[in-house]
Amino acid sequence: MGQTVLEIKNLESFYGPIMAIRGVSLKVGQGQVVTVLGANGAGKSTLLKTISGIMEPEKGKILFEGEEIQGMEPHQIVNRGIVHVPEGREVFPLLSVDENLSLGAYTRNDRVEIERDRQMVFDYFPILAERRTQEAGTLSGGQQQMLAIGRGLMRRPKIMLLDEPSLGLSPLLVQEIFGILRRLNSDEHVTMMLVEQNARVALDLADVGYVMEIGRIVMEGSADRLMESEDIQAFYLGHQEQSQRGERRWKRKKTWR
Amino acid sequence: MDVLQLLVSGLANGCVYGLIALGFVLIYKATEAVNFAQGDLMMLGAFVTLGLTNAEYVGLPFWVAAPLSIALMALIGYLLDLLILRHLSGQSQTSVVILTIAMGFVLRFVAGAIWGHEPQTLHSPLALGDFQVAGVVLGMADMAVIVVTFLLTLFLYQFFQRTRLGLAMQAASQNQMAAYYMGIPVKRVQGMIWGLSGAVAAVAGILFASKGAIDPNAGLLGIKAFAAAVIGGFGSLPGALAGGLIVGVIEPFASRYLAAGYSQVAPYALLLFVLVFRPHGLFSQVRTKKV
Amino acid sequence: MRIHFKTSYENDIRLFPDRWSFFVYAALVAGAIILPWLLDDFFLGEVTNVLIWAIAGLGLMLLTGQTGQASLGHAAFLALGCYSCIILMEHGVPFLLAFPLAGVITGIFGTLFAIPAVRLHGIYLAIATMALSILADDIIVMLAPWTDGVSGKFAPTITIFGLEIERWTTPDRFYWLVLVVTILCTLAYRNLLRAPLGRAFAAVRDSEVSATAMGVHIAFTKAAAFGLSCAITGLAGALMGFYAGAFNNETFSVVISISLLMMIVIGGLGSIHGAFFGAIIIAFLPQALSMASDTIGGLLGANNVAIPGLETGVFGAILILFIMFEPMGIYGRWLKIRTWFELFPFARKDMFKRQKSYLKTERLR
Amino acid sequence: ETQGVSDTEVVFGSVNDLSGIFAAVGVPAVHGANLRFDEANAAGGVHGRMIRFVVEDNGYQIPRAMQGYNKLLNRDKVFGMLLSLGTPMNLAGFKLLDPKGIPNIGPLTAARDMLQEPMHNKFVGFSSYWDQVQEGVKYLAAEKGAKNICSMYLPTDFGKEIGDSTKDVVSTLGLTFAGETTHKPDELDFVGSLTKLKAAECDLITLALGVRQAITVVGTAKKLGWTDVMFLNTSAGFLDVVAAVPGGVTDGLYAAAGWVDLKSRADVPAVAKFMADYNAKYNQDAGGFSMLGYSAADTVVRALEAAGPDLTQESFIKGMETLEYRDELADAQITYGPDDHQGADEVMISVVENGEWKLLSRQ
Amino acid sequence: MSLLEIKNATLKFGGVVAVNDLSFSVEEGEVYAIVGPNGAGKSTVFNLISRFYDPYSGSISFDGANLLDRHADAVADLGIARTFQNIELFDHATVLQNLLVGRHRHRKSNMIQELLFTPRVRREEHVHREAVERVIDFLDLQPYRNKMIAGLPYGVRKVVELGRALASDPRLLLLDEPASGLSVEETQDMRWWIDDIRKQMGITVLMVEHDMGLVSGVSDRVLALADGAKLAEGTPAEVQADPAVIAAYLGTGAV
Ligand SMILES: Nc1ncnc2c1ncn2[C@@H]1O[C@H](COP(=O)(O)OP(=O)(O)OP(=O)(O)O)[C@@H](O)[C@H]1O
Ligand SMILES: Nc1ncnc2c1ncn2[C@@H]1O[C@H](COP(=O)(O)OP(=O)(O)OP(=O)(O)O)[C@@H](O)[C@H]1O
Ligand SMILES: CC(C)C[C@H](N)C(=O)O
Ligand SMILES: [Mg+2]
Ligand SMILES: [Mg+2]
Repeated sequence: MGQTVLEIKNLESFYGPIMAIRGVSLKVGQGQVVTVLGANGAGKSTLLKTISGIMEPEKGKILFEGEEIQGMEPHQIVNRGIVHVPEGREVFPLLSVDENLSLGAYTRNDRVEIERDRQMVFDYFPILAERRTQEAGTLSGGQQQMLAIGRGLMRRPKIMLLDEPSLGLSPLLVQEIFGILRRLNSDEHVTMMLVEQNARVALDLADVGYVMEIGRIVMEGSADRLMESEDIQAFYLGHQEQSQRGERRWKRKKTWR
Repeated sequence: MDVLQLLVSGLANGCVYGLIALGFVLIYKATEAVNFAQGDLMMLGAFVTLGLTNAEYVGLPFWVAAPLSIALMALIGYLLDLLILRHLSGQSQTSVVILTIAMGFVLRFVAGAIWGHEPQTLHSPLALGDFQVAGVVLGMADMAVIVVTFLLTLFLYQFFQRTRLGLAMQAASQNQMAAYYMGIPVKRVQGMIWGLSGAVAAVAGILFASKGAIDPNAGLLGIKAFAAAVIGGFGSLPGALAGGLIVGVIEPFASRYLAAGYSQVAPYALLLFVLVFRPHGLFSQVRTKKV
Repeated sequence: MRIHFKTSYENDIRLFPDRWSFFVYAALVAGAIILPWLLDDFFLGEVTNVLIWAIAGLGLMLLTGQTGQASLGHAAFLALGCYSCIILMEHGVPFLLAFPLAGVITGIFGTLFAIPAVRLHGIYLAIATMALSILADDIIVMLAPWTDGVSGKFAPTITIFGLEIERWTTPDRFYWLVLVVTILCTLAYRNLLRAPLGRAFAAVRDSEVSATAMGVHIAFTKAAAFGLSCAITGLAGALMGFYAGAFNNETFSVVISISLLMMIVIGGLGSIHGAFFGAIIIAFLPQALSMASDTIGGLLGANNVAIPGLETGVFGAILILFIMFEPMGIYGRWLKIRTWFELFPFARKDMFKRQKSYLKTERLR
Repeated sequence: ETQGVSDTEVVFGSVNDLSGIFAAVGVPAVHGANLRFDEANAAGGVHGRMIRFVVEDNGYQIPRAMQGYNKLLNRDKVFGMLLSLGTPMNLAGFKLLDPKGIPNIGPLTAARDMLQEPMHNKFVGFSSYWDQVQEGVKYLAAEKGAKNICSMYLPTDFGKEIGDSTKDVVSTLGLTFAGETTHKPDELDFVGSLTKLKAAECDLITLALGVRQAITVVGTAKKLGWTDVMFLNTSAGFLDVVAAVPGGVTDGLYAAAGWVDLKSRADVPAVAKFMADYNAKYNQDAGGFSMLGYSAADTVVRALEAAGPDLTQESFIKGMETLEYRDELADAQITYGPDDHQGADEVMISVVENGEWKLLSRQ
Repeated sequence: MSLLEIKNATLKFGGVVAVNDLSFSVEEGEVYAIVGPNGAGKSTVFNLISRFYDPYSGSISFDGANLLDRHADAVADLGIARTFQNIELFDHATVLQNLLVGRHRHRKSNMIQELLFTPRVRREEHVHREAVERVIDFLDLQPYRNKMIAGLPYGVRKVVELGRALASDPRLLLLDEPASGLSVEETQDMRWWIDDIRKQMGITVLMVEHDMGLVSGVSDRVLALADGAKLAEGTPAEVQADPAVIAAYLGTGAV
C-alpha cells in the first residue's frame, strides 16, 4: 500500500436522533481500490456522504492528503479532487445529457481537455452520445446511471467514491463499467472507494475490503482474504448449498456479531 | 389610432410587469424558491433611487444615483440571502414563500419609516418628454422601459443558456445535492442570484418610478407580475416577458371596451382562463416524471 | 417515557392512543368550556377569534398540509361561507340550518373550482387561487343585489332554540358556539385522517404516480380535499362574519388569504396542532405586540404611534425568525420538546440539530 | 361610572391604518391629533384630566380592526373613538359602540353612512364626499361650462359614493353622465380608461382613486394630448404632494374638500405655528390630513372643556353639541348642534396652480 | 385465454422508438420475466400496462378486457399492482400507511361515513389492517411498521414497495427490477418471496430484472427485448443461450 490519501478516524454521523455511523475508522492508500460491503442500512451510503461533506459528522476526523476536511462544504471537498458518484443516479433531470456532462467538469477550466474527456465518456457509453440533447430525466434508469458515472469521470478525480455504480445496469454493462474502473485505476491511478451489492465484482476489483454492519466496521482485510472468508461467501457471494431451488430457507447466523 | 395607442402603452406597462416577473423567475430558476417580496424589492429600489436623487434627500445627479442604487439593491438582495434565506437552505418551498411574504412586511415598514407613506415622485430625466410617432404618444419612460426590458430579458436568457454559471444555477435548482457533488458552491451561487434579482428589482423600480409616483405599497404590483409570470410559465424568462406583455396589453383594452366594474377583473380572469388550458403556463416548465 | 403496548389493531385506530392523552384532551376541553368564567371580555373575545382562525386553519390545512395543494385564495371561501349563511338567515332560514348549509354551499363551490384547478400544481395553484381571491372582491360588487356590494351587510343576531347569541352582547355564548364548531371540525378532521380518504390525500401529496397506480383517482381525491377544505373554511367564514358584525367586499381580502397560509405554515404543516398553534400566533401576536407597545410606550412616556406601522414590521420580523429557526413550524418544535422530556435525561443536546438537507426540483410531476 | 374617565385621565381610542394602503392618510392624521393632545396635556389637561390617545393599527383589514375595537373597548376602556379610518371598519364598529353609547368622532372617511341612525353618539368633522362632489360639479358646470360628466372610481364604498353622487348631481342639473370606469388600487395605467372617456367626450371627470393613481391619471391625459378636460378630486386626494408633482403634471386639477389647503396659507399665524410645530415634532412637513387630525383633536378638547368637570357620555355629547367656533387652521366654520352632528358644512373648491393648491370658491 | 395480452404495441418519444411493434402474453399463474439492455423499453412496457402512456398503435388486454379503455387509476381495480424501478413511495408517511394505501382499491365507505367514522368504517379498517399485517409478516417488515419512509435504507424501501403492491391483493403483479440494490442475501429473500407469491397466493408475476440469477431462479418464461422489439422468448435457459441475447445483453461473463 502506497501513501495514505484518505484516513477516517472514529467517525460518527447522525440523522437527527438516529446514529447511522458509529465510530468508523479506515484508511485508503494512494492508488488503492477499497470496497465497503454491508447489508441494507448498514451505513455505507452515509459513510460516503459524510466523506464528501453532504452530511456533517458529529465526531471524528476525515483526513484527505493529510488535511482535515470534515465539516467542510461539499463543494470545497470536490475542489480537492474527491468525487462522489451517488446512489440512485441524481442527475439534473431538466438538463440535457450534454449539459449534465458539462457540469461534471464545473470546477475545471481546460476546455480542450474537457472536450476530450467528453469524447471519452461518449466512447464508453455510445448511447449517451446518441442522446446528447435528451433531457436527462427522461433517460431510462440504466442510461441515467451511465450518465452519473460519466459525469463523475468528467471531473478527473483523484479519488472516486462510487455508491453502487452497477445499480440497474445490464450484465454486459456491469462488466464494461468494472472494466473502465479497472483501467482508470491502473492507467490513471485513480483511487477508489467502492460500495457495491455485487460483492463478487467489487472484491474482484478491490485491493482491500471492509464489511459494515449497523454503522460499524466488523471485518476488514485484503480482498483476497475476504473472498475466502466463509461468512463473506455465504452472505455476499451467495455461495450456499442452494443449487436446487427452495431448500435452506433459514438464515445462517453471522459469526462476527 | 386608438388601438395602436392602447397597444403601445399596454406594451410599456407590460414591460414593468415583465421586469418584476423576471426577478421572480431568476430566483425560481436558480433556487426554486418563490420570492413574494420581489414587488417590495422593486419598491425599495425605487425609493433608494429617489432617496439618492431627490433634492430633499441626498440630491445626487440621476445618472450617478441610478447605478449606485442598482449596486446597493444588489447588495441588499445578496444580504437578504446571506442573513435570512440561507438558514432555510433545503427547506420546503412553502416555508420560503411565507418567509418572503414576511420579508415584504418588513420592507414595507422600513420604506414607510424612512420615506413616509405619502406618494412621492422621483426626479428622473426619464419622466420628462414624450415622443409622438404617427399620432401615437409614448413617454420617455415608456420607451426606456420597453428597451431595457427587452435587453435585460435577452441578456438574462443568454446568461442562463450560455454561461457556466447560468448552467450551474439551473443545476442547483433541480438537484441541490447533485449540484454539490459537481463542486458547485450552491449557497454562493444562490446568493449571487439574489443579488442579481435585487439589481433587476432596482432597474424595475427606477423605471416604474419614472412613470409615476411611488409609495411603500407600490410593491403590491407584484401580484399582477405574479399573474404574468404564471401565464408565461413560472421559471421561463421569455415566458415572464410574454406574460407581462399579455397582462399589460389586455388591461387598456379591457378598460377601453368593457363596462365599468368588469374591466379590472380582466388580468385575473385571463390568468384563470390560460391555466384551464395550459395548467403550467404558456412556456411550461413542468414535466411529467418518468418512472 | 411513555410506552404503548399495543394489543389490538384498535389501538392504532381509536382517537386517543392511551388513557393519558385522553385525559389531557378531556382536561383541555373542560378548561375551554369554563373559560368564560375565568377571562374578561377582552381576552374571551380574543380567544374566540383564535378559535375561528383555527377552524379556518383546519380547513386550509386539509388542503395544503394533507393534500399538498397550497392555496392563497381561501379568503374567497371565507367570504362565500359568510355571505351564504347571512343571506340565508335574512331569508328566514334559522341559524341551525343556515350555518351548515353555508358549509355545504361553500364545499360545493370549492369542488366546482377544483374541477379545473386539480391540474395545477405548486405555485400555479397558489397564484390561481390568489386570483380567485382577488376576483371575489369584484364578484361581490357585481352581485350587489344579493350581497349589497360595497355597502356591505350586517350580521343578524343568532337564535338557537330561543337563545340569543351575539358577539358583543353575549360574548360567552358566542364563544361556546364557536367552541362547539371547533370541536366538531377537529373531530371530523381526525376521523378523516384515520380513514382511507385521509390516506389517499397523503398519497396524492407525496406521489401522484404511485397513488394512481394504487387506484387512487387523483382528480377526485383533490376535488374532495378541495370540497371539504372549503366547507370547513366556509363555516369559519360565517363565524367571522358574526364576529365582525359587519362586512363588505373588502372584508375578506387577499391579505386574509395570505395570513391563513402563513398561519398553517408557522403552526406546522400537516398537523391539527399546527392549525391551532398557527392561529394563536397569527391572531394573537398582533394584539400582544400592541399591548406590549402600550406598556413599553407607557414606561418610556412615548406615544404608541411614534413609529407608524412598527407593530406590523415587528410582526413580520418575528415571523421571519420563527421560520428561520423552525421551518417545520411550531408543532415541529413542540414535538422536539416533548421528545426531550420523554427521553429525559437521555436526550443529547445536539439531537435536534438540523442535518443538512437538499431540495430536488418540484417541476417533475 | 363612565368608562374611560377617571379624575386624572380620559382615554380616547382610534382604529387606524398605520401600515396598510391608507397609511398615507392615517399616519399624519394621528400625528396631528397627538400634537394637539400633547399641547392640551402640557397645559395641564382638560379639567385636570390628561388625555390619553390609544391608536390601534388595522392595516385596513376588518379582522384586525375588530381586534382593535376589542382591545380599545374591553381592555383600554376608552371613553370615545376618534379619527377611526375606513368606512367598513367604522360601520363594523358601530355595532358595538352604539349599544354602549360610546361617541365616534371625526371618522377618517367622508362617507355619508358615518351619520347613520342612531345619530346620537356620532359626529363628523367635515362635509361628506357626497356633498363635495355635488358642490364641485355644480361649480364647474356653472363656471367652466362642464356638460358631459364622467367618473373614474375604485369599486369600494368610497368610490361608489363619489360615483353615485356624480350621477345624482348630473341628473339634478340636467347634464349628461357620459361614462364611467372602475379601477383596482394596484392599477397603474389609465390609457385605456382615458381613451374610453375621451371617446365619450367627457369634459369633467370626478375622481375617486388612490392618491398615486389620481396623479397618474391627470398626467396621462396630458400626455395623450387631451387637454380640454377637467378632473375633480375630493378630500381624499387633496394633498400637497399631489400639487407638487414636478413638471406641472397636476396643474389644473380641481379638488373639492372640507378645508382650505395649508401651504398656500403659510402666512396665516395659526397655520404657520402648526406647520412649524409639526415639523419640529415629526421632522416631516404637515399636510392636509395632519391638519385634519389636529382639528379633530381640537374639537375633542373643546368639547371636553364644554362638558365641564363632571364628565360623562351625556355631558360630553352635550358639550359637542354646543360647539361653535372658527377653525383658523382649516379656515372653516365649525358648528355642532343637537340636530347638526357635522362640524363644517362648507365645501372649498381649489385648483392646482404652479405646484400649489389655490382656493377658488367656498360653497 | 392469456391473463395479459399485448399485441403489436408501438410507442415513440420524438425520434426514439421505445416500444416497437411488440407482442407477448402472460399466462395466469406464471412468472414471466423481461430482460434486455438498458433503454430497451422494459419500463416503458410497464408504463403502457399501467396506462401512464398511450401506445401509438396496438392493443393491451387483461383477462379479456381492453385495458386501453381505462384510465390509469382504474387499472388497479382490475387487480394489477406494480412497483417502480426507482421507488415511488409516499415519503412522508409510515410504512403502515403506505401499505394501507395499497388497500385503496378495496375501499367501500364513502366520504360522509369516513368523516363520522361510522362503525362500518371501523370494521373496514380492521379488515384492511389485517390484510396489511399479513403482508408485513410475509415480508418481515415488523421492525419498520411505524417508521417514516424518508429515513429507510434503499433495500427496505424496495421491500415496502413490494408490500404495498401485495397489500392490494392483485391478480397480476408488475415488478420493475425488484432486486436492484439488494445484496445477495436480500436477493435470495426476494427470490423466495416471488416463489411464494406465485405458489401460495396464486398471483401472476411479470417482472423486469437484470440479475440473471434471480431471473433463471424464479421465472417460467423470459422475454428478451432490444430497442423496443422482441429479441428472444422462451425458458430462462433458452434465452440465456441465445447468441443475440448474449451479444446485446449478457456479455461473456468475464469481468
Ligand atoms: N434521511 C434519513 N433520515 C433518517 N435516517 C436515515 C436517513 N437516511 C438513512 N437513514 C438511516 O441510516 C442508516 C444507514 O443508511 P444508509 O443509507 O447509509 O445505508 P446503506 O448501507 O447505504 O444501505 P443500502 O444498501 O440500502 O443503500 C439506516 O439505518 C437508515 O435507516
Ligand atoms: N419521456 C421520454 N422522452 C424521451 N425518451 C424517453 C422517454 N421515456 C423513455 N425514453 C427512452 O425510451 C427508451 C426506453 O426506456 P425504458 O425506461 O423503457 O428503458 P428500460 O428498458 O427500462 O431500461 P433500464 O433497464 O435502463 O431501466 C430509452 O431509450 C429512453 O431514453
Ligand atoms: C381616508 C380615506 C381615503 C379612506 C377611504 N375613504 C375609506 O372609506 O376607507
Ligand atoms: Mg446505500
Ligand atoms: Mg427501466
